[in-house]
Amino acid sequence: MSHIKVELKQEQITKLKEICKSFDNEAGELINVLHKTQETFGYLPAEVQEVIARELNVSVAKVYGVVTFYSFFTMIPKGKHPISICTGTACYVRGAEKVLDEFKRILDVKVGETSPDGKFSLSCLRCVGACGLAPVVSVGDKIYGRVSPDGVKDILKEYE
Amino acid sequence: MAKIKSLDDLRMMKESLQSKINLREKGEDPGSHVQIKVAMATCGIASGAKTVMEFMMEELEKRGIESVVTQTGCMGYCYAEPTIEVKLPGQEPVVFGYVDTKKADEIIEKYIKNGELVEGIIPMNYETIDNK
Amino acid sequence: METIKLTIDNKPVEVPAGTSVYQAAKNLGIDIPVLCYMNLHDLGIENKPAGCRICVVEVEGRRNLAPSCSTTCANGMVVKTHTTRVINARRTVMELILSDHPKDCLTCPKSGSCDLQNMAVKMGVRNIPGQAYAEMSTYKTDFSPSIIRDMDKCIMCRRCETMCNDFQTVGALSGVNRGFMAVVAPAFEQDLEKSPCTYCGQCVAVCPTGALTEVDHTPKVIRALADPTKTVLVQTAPAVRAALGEEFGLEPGTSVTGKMVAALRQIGFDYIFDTDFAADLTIMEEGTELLTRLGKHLSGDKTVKLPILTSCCPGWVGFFEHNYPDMLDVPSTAKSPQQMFGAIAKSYFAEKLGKKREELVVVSVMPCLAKKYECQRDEFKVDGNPDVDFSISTRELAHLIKEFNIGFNELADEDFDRPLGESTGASVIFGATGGVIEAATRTAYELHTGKTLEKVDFMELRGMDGIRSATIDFNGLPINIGIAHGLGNARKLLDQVRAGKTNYHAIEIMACPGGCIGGGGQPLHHGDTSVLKARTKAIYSEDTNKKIRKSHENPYIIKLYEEFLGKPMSHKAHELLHTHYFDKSSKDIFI
Amino acid sequence: MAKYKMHLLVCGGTSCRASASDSIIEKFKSEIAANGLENDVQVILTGCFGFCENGPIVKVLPDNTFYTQVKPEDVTEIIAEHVIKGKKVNRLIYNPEQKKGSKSKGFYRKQIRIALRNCGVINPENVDEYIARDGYQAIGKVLKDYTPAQAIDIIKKSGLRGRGGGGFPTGLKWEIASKNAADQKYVVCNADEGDPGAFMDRSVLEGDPHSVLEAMAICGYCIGATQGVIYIRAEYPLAITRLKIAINQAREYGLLGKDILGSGFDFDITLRYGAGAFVCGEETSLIHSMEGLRGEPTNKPPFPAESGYLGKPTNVNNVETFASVPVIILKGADWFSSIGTEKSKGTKVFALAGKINNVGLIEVPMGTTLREVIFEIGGGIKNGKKFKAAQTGGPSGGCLTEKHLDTPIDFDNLIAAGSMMGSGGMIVMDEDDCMVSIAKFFLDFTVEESCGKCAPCRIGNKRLYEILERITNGEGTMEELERLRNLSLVIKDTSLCGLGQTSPNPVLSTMDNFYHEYLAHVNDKKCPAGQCKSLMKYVIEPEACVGCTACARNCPVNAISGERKKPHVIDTAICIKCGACIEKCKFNAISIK
Repeated sequence: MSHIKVELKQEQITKLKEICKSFDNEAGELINVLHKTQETFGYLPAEVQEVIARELNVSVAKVYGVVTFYSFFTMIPKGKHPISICTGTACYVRGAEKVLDEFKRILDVKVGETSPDGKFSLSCLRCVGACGLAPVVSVGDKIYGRVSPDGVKDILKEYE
Repeated sequence: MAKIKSLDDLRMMKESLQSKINLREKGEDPGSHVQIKVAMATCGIASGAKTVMEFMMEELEKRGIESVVTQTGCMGYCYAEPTIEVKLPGQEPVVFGYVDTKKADEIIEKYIKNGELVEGIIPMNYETIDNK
Repeated sequence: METIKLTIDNKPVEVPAGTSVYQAAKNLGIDIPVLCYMNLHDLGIENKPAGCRICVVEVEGRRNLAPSCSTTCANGMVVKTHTTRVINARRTVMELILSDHPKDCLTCPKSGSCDLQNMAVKMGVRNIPGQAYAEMSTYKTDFSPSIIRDMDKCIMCRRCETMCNDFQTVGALSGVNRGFMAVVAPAFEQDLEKSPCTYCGQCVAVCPTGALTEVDHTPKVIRALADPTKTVLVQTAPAVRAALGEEFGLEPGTSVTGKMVAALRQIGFDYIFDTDFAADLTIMEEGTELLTRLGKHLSGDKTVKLPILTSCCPGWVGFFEHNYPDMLDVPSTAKSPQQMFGAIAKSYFAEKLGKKREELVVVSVMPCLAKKYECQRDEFKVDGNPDVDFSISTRELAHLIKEFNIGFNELADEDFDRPLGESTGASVIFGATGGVIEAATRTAYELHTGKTLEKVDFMELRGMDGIRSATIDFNGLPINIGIAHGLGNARKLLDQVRAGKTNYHAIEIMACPGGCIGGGGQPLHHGDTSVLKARTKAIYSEDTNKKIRKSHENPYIIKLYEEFLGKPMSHKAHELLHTHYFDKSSKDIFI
Repeated sequence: MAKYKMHLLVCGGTSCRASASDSIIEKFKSEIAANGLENDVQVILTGCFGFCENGPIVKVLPDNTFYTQVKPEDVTEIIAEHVIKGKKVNRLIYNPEQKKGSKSKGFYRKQIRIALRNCGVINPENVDEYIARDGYQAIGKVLKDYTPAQAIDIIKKSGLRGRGGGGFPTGLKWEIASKNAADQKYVVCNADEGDPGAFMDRSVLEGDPHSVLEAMAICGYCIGATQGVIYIRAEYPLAITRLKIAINQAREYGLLGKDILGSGFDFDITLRYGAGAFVCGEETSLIHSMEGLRGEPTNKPPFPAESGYLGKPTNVNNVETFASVPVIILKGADWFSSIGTEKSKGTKVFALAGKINNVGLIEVPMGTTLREVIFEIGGGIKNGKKFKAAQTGGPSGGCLTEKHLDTPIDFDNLIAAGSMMGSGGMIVMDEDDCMVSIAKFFLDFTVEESCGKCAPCRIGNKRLYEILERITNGEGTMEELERLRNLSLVIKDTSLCGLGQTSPNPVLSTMDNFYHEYLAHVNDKKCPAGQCKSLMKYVIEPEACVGCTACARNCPVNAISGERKKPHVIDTAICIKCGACIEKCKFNAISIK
């Protein structure tokens, strides 16, 4: 894991404490707290995990253990437009890999990385359940269906 | 909403809700409306069902057609999303697939106004058990 | 109690309900190999993640093989432990585990005492198919002052995680990542130094492979011995003599004090001293501090806090610095015996030798890994020169003795050098849980009451229960004493103290199970806790056999005060023998 | 208001089109014109009727006449007799009696929607619509008329088995949980649908959330629990939103909460979110995840029914299982058990996806054949390609091939065929899919999703993947093929939880059914499906190449050289096999070898 040092502002710490409080500072609510926090902060840097650990009275190691277990949680800030390519089976047999390769080629980033300008981050996910539209790509909240490698350029153009 | 206090209350409530719906759906109510259901599950929305639903609501109102547009779950025709079901008073419901705003416009103009079928019909290919 | 009848390898067996198949087979004399499983019965710790899958057996009627360690016996169960299917599965799984394990056994510190190595030998694994293109999970090696984590060698048995979290409640480690890269690590896979680790070494004590080992100080010790400009002193902790013999095949519980001294002399240390001497000194200081605080407390001085907590154990010191920063004024300010020894050696003894402190090298032999960390703490240095230069564990000493080709078992007993080698029975029992407080009681009683203590054995303070308490009658004044060993137990006791729910006057805490005899630097017990009991017994019989059994009667201690320190808690004593503590609760927090 | 008196609906599904529905339309149109009926009769091309075996299909409205196997020659007769005279053409009318072995009781549709009964029918965000369709009548009936034991008995008699994959009898599961005494018990709904390519549970939750809530309350009453938890994937935001709405509406009506329907029974439901871990579909992992821990499984027994969430007896069922419960209560065990096969009762929802025309959500009675699902409901294979295999059970399952097409689908038959029911994903593959690559694809998934707790799954699956990669790269040996099988069997035999115990299934199943493909990769260094890049070589046929330079200009790595108007050559050492040259070549001069 790369460690980008983050200075938390006082209001951010207050916000974090509020989130923990809203789950009664229950250790059993850790995953819900992490969800809410990632929703608020966009990602889960080490400093944030430390505050959560302290508030919920669990060890920081345990919090990190949970964060790294679930693929939904990330310690790296996503790009402004997070791109996810569905690599579920339906999308796979309908050519998701080629679409992914095209994104990698054009953006020149690997899966899990963010482009140097912070604009796009690339990740894979397993099935959004829109198999009828395979292969599926999501950019932020927007879902693109029946994407072909040729269509990748057009999708990216929308965010320029 | 008031709490339902007993099974009997629930049954009565069901009867009245159902007869209302029956009136509407079977077209027994002379002043009944055109009913449109838009399949708004994830794949529907991903294919643009929301836009279609908004378009339908706006346009039907603009064009002065008494109608009820509601959302519903997945109809199963994921390959043909967005799908909508149109039910004209007194008639069997018809499902249309691949509906975009252009198609929606055609459905309003031809089917809803004139009862003239348009292409893109998806025949219902399953039996739904009635709950009785 | 309900009993269960089942058949294992065609032999009928009857076991109490709740018994595992592994245990039932063991009762029958059937040896099922286990790797991740560990049962520290006396400590109430059972590690059975059922993760290694080496102990699988065939259970009739089940589709898959069952892990015998975590499958409970059921009536009518028919178990086969060594069928072809089982053997093929075990061997294949073993090959898999080895395929993701470095093959540097030649230079691995665990070589020879490695459970994984032994298992591979036993199974006759000769090659690992596909190794040429098998990816290995690799991680950054973490060097802390006490412990080296080489997680490439981790087999995910989770024993360390269990000890760190369930037994010690330190919480430095957790399973992290997922799948192939899953491993046990501190938060953010940072170094232990940035974690709340206390270096108690209990993770090292249970690690079946070379993933967790101690930092090896023996090369530095050899270099110092080889340097003619240095005078090298060695001090040996009480618990070492009760366990060192195990490394040479002697029965656990064999006391080897004389042989150990002889071996150290052969190795070439210039002075063979005893940490026990410093333990007696600790009693003088700590006992006096207790009486002073008690006296003030009894006279109504509200600024004085009770109970007083012992501070000999560096793991425990690290624990309260991390977890109880609000209570830093509660523990005794007395340094640990190791550090008292170092301070006296490099002042009093250096003066006697007419040498500068830089010319002396003080080596300690400890049952402990936290001592390595302790001796390099800044407050224990004078102008950058540490009071104790190197600390080697019991295991490292055994390695040294073997390296010097010394026939340990044949050695004739020899005695420690003077002055810093003289000790009493009170100091020997420092090595067992309850021992420090018993030793303190022997001295404090006599100092407080002015009477001679007739019966020096305080049986009520001994035992293996995690938390114990007893009240000692100080001639009409009841003194309430609490004892805890294992940091999890310490936490329970401390939480009660913090909440003001106790009326203890003094509490002894040791980080390791059984006290120092169960330290992280001791010969590996391989999950057999009866070893700890045997060592304890050896410690107490050493005490019984001593002529002098009270610290304040140690003639060299008396002399030390006369010649050098004045009296306990004097200005000089404060300077050399007392310390202070730091709030480390936010050390590993970046914000 | 209808302008036309009559509509002729002609199936425009792919397979009907293949059997000449286009010319039927043309014929109808010309006949209509010839008879001057343009203003009275309209011909409409429709989507697939899901009855492709008997295509082409023509349906006549308003009288709902259903003609099958219509040929262009029949058009004149239909117009003359049916349209003009009003006499139906009997010989074309679908008559199920004639069809051998048809279980559909005279009904032509292959699908029966039980779990999906309200999906696509009601507005999922309006509890009134659910109530109008008998919603919450089942919990009412159970509370009023049955003891917990009686209600469990109904579920047991119905033969309902868990739809999450394992197929454990639901009634029995409830009974075990009901018999374990405790001060608190829990009902958990497993909505952590993780199989890639499966979206049954999502659709139920999005389309009919109340049915799950009602069933959980019924389960709570049966086992003695007052708390329900739905563990749902965070990747399903819409389902989460609708569940939240549904729970609130049910609470407002008192259908959840204290003293439900005046019975004195309390039951409430909360949500917990998954966070992207496939292993959490396993019940013990799921429970650990609910407790805020890493979702690692633990050895069973103890089963959750003895010691589950927070150490209390816990009953875990999946969404589809729950969704079937209220109907069973209302319509009775006998009704439900009359559907399906001897040991698998009722219906099963499948998410049909992959190389199939009608990708979608279907619900069929147990015992429906794969052929019916793929070639009728699914409308056959996309682009008229040849069917190769259908993968069921996701990464835990195996593939069904041509020889299984007529096997009735149920729990036991699928296991016998080397696959499993799984949660209901069904991915269809055609001749272009390389089965070794498919196995590799699933292993890639398993390697990523393995929790890492036990050695066989953590390391073994990685090794399986590595061997498969060697095979697809043309580096595999026969010795490795052998090892592949032994490793697979040991991983199955020794893994801690269901994930590892089933993860080698895609390997074993493809090895059983497509061993020749493995051999081709290993011995001949060829990929029969032409999918494995390392085994492909792009070659320009000198005879066909005219030297137009189009390929050379479009090659992203400049691997193609050659003079203008002279045959070009591909340097295979540089070529990255992207396929750009093939696309640009107008002369079909480039081929893959």
